[in-house]
Amino acid sequence: MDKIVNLSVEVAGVPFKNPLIAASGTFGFGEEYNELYDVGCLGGISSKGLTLHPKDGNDGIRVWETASGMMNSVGLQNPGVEAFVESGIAGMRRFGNVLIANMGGHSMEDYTTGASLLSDADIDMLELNISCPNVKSGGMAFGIKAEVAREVVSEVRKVCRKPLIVKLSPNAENIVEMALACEAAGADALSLVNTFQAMAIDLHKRKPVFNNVYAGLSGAAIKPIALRMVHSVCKQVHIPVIGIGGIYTAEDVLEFVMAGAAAVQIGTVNFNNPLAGRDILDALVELCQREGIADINEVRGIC
Amino acid sequence: MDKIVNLSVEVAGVPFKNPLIAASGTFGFGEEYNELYDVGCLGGISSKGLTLHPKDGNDGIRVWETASGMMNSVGLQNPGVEAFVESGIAGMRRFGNVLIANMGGHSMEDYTTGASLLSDADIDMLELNISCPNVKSGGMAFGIKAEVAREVVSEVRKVCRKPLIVKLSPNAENIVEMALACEAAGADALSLVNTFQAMAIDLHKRKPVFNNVYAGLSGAAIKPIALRMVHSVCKQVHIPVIGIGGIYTAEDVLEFVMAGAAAVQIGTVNFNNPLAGRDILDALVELCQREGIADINEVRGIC
Amino acid sequence: MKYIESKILANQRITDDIFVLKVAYKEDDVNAGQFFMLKSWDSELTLMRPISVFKAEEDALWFMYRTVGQGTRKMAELKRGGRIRLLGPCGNGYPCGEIKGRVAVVGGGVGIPPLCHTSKLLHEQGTTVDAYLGYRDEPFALEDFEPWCTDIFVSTEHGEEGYRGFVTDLLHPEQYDVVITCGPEVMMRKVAAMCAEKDVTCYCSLEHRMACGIGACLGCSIRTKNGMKRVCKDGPVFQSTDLMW
Amino acid sequence: MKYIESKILANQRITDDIFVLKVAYKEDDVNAGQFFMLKSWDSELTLMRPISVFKAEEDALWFMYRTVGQGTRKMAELKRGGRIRLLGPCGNGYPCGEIKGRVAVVGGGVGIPPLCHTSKLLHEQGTTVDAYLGYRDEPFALEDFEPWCTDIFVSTEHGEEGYRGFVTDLLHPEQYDVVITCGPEVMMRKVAAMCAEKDVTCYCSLEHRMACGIGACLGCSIRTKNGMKRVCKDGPVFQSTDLMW
Ligand SMILES: Cc1cc2nc3c(=O)[nH]c(=O)nc-3n(C[C@H](O)[C@H](O)[C@H](O)COP(=O)(O)OP(=O)(O)OC[C@H]3O[C@@H](n4cnc5c(N)ncnc54)[C@H](O)[C@@H]3O)c2cc1C
Ligand SMILES: Cc1cc2nc3c(=O)[nH]c(=O)nc-3n(C[C@H](O)[C@H](O)[C@H](O)COP(=O)(O)OP(=O)(O)OC[C@H]3O[C@@H](n4cnc5c(N)ncnc54)[C@H](O)[C@@H]3O)c2cc1C
Ligand SMILES: Cc1cc2nc3c(=O)[nH]c(=O)nc-3n(C[C@H](O)[C@H](O)[C@H](O)COP(=O)(O)O)c2cc1C
Ligand SMILES: Cc1cc2nc3c(=O)[nH]c(=O)nc-3n(C[C@H](O)[C@H](O)[C@H](O)COP(=O)(O)O)c2cc1C
Ligand code: FES
Ligand code: FES
Repeated sequence: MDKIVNLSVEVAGVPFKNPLIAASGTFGFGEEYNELYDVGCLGGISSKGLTLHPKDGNDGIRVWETASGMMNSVGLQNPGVEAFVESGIAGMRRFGNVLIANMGGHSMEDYTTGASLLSDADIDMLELNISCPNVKSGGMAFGIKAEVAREVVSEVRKVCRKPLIVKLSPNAENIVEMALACEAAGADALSLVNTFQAMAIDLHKRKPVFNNVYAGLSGAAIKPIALRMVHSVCKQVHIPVIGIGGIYTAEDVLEFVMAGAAAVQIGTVNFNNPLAGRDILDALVELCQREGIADINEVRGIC
Repeated sequence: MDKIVNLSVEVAGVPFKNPLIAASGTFGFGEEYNELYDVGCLGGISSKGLTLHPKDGNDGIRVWETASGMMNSVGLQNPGVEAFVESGIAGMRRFGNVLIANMGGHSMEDYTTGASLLSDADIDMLELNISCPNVKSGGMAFGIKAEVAREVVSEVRKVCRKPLIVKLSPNAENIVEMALACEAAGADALSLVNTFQAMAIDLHKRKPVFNNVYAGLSGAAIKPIALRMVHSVCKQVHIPVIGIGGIYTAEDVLEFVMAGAAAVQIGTVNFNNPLAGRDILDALVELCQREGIADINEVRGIC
Repeated sequence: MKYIESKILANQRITDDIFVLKVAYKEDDVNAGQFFMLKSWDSELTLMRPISVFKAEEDALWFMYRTVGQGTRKMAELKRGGRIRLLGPCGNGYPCGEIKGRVAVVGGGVGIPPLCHTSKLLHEQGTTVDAYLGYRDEPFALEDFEPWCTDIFVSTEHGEEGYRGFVTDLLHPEQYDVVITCGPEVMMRKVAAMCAEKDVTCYCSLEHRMACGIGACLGCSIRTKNGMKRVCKDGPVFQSTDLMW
Repeated sequence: MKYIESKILANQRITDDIFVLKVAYKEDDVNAGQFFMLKSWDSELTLMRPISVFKAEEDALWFMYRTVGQGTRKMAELKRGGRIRLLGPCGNGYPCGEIKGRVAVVGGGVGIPPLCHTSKLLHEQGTTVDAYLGYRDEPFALEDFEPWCTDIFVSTEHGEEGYRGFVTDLLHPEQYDVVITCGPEVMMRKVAAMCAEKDVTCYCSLEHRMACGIGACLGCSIRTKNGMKRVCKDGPVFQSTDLMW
């Protein structure tokens, strides 16, 4: 008989039935993938990145395939916090798993107003994206220098009445300093990494592929760097860390957990395999059985 | 009739018959690959990374495959500057292309003594590696903070009587500031990027693959990030930049040139295709013909 | 919409760079203009590739594709008996049910294949369809249109077959109640402009790079007169008057 | 040493996870214990894979490999008539010419195949060879050793065939002038220790992860009593007394 494996984890006091979370921006509000499988089987879903006001996002090409990865320049297209609260949350709620609202911003006011509105809403956690590299002004800046991040996290902390995850950019000057600054500023958890600032050129047109010139790289290509960043952050902070970056398989999940992650998010892999969430979850149970892991929490941080 | 394409370029006053340079550490001193094809067809060769004193390098696993890339933790195994001067240079000279001595170091003295010795030797250029992430102490530190790099480059500049290329690490806190600091300190050219600090875990052994825990990521996976870094550095400095990072094809070469690179280095691709140098060169001529580029210098920096 | 693995019944080259792929498929109906996300690899390539339905039979689906890059070249290597993964049917498709009267389908290049399935569905509901098919050089799929179309007009760029020049030169929108077009953007713009001039309803099927193909990632969003729309979910078919070309 | 593309003459599964690959090869001689870097992909995988020569004929080379990961699984998909790229012959190999008298070859798992080619070359130069072959469960390649070996001793872990236990239990190094071993490190260490005790010359063929395979990258360096050595170029064969296990 197959041994029972405990996959349930806790992040900042919030219980997850398993450590798999759909990554922001790759899963919409869950609705589309729910047509393919019951997305309620996931530990949680992080919503498409919200901003205080609705945004149209970027013009031109928005996605581009690269070696074992992809670049995107969606530019935070979203209906705005208010519309999300009014009509988005209800849909996500019905999946029965942890509901994380991911929010980006262009100014301190956007961040605090948005966080305050979301704190009154029926969400389980707020994930503060201080890292989206796609918006020309703002966005990026918050996630590069630790002092700047500390400020925005402190301000958001004051108004935020939900467990607060801060999502870090791998473009940060020093990821460990950044993590420590966010922890000191009151983050309940960290998630990392967001996409790497990267570039693609269309040889024939002799110009950059993206209107914004640079765009964010994600997918398997970045996994080794993401794993290193998660590992080095986990060694230094005392709050839970959600590992993100090129997680495609159950093996990847376990590696991130061994590096110290409390949970993980899966993004790009959803495009490669629209059933990835369910498939990785099934594979994770089998993998733990094969590796003699009765409780995934046993192996956290052993590397 | 096929149109003639000019591929010759100049870097810091040194003429290269074409922009393809074998990257340090992936090509030894040229000898082994020369058994497979005439490596003299390349624009130049950057030697295995030298240190003042001989080094055994790291124990344990040294190379590991990742999605569209690989990690290495060779740890600068090399015969030392003196042995290179005495018995390495002659072999490289016979190829008839640009001879670049790549040198790393653990302390300011190592760097300056090494640079001074190499300045008396029959090399064409010195490539200062301030970025190797594999050596536990030193090495890394020089390439992270711009102020530290400025210091070491200034000191080396004083004793270096060869054109000086400074090789930058993508792990630098701010690649553009780093580039500007090195330029200000007297670098004649820059080369970027070295490998990205990354991590691999052996799931079954439940421990890191590499004895040093972290190791350097290279290959196609990193190309989009490397291209972005080269582009952003080229926009700011006034010295030539040699583009490196996941260059596998003639298309990649041209993209880096369009991003502003004066020349490029090919590393990991040599392992994927041991004739890569020759094959990419042949393909580059054809590609330029197809794209109507009579002189590769025409398209430099047009993106 | 489903994500399934399916058996390859045939995969044949029909011109220099055009292939026809036939796969086993026993699912629900496929609307005119819908497409599937295909992949015949694991994670060597990150994204699936959108390909329109060329023909739909009771037990099989047909796709027709041009090899242009890595993904389509990998697809070209597939052999009968092999397997491929399909996500779909995706997108809204043409509102055939609402279309009355005479219809012209105007296609260019690999915009032609989806018009075949569309012509069939229109024909089956009793609509009269004429096809205007523009090729670079060698025509393909002509015989597949024949059963469903009253007239077929062909053009090639250098006059290898049919009219020499652009297929839009042959079109007189005023002869139709609805014009449906799929192909290169320049062609569709021209068709749309011609239709606008004569006040004829025109539907365009857009192409855009896609990641998810199902509306979740906003990687394929375009600006329309009704706000941002996802080509994969709200499209790929749009009424030309909604577009902001 | 050359880098060539070659035709696949056969690729067959012989046990659950062991395959034999035969490729056309008309180049120079291959020494005992040499290997090739193989690849049957473009850049989907970054590195080529080192595989030893199992048998060398006038017009063909044979490899025998176990599917353990991505690369070997891709190789397992190869079909007769397909193509594969080979870099080699790589490494130093066993110094057969210097070997006199009675020889034991001691192999375990996929360390066994290279000993077949070695046995043949030794046999051809008039050396008497006994083979000690240790398998996990199902033996393979036994019939390939028969022509070249006087005695063949077989072990399996659970006694499916031959002796139940480790093949080293069967070996008496003092009966030989030279012992040659290839297989899991624990086995080779044991063999080396047994030989050291009886003062018998022992050669070991090491495995190490490789990138270039030709001595350029120092990715496969190991510490020996004579300094750092590249397994791919200075090895893979080392005299056991040089090793620092
Ligand atoms: C709704 C829709 C229906 C389509 N139907 C067909 C069809 O029936 N037959 C056919 O031959 N082609 C069709 N295409 C175009 C087809 O999707 C591309 O030619 C194909 O994705 C190219 O992939 P590649 O890997 O060969 O090329 P690459 O250039 O290597 O592709 C790299 C990336 O670009 C994307 N891409 C490249 N070209 C296009 C393009 N023109 N449109 C969208 N994405 C692109 C790919 O999906 C991939 O993500 C359709 C496109 C869309 C959006
Ligand atoms: C000199 C030499 C000769 C060999 N001869 C044979 C042989 O005749 N038959 C055979 O079945 N195997 C042989 N091996 C082992 C074989 O190279 C590995 O099993 C194979 O590379 C695994 O590749 P993979 O992609 O299937 O596995 P993966 O685990 O996916 O490989 C990932 C990476 O690890 C490397 N790797 C994995 N395992 C090993 C290993 N044990 N040794 C070295 N590198 C490894 C691969 O080259 C690749 O870079 C030999 C190894 C060496 C060094
Ligand atoms: C198309 C796309 C859109 C994304 N949008 C957002 C977003 O709105 N907010 C955010 O925090 N991260 C966003 N991300 C980043 C992902 O959530 C994730 O951090 C990143 O893709 C790395 O994980 P992966 O390699 O598994 O994709 C987006 C990623 C992609 C590919
Ligand atoms: C095995 C290996 C060894 C390397 N050794 C050195 C070195 O000694 N000195 C150095 O400056 N860079 C070294 N590098 C970095 C490469 O020169 C190059 O900067 C990097 O690999 C990125 O290019 P690529 O993606 O084309 O490989 C090494 C890279 C590899 C893969
Ligand atoms: S491709 Fe993802 S929304 Fe259209
Ligand atoms: S694998 Fe490169 S030196 Fe041995």
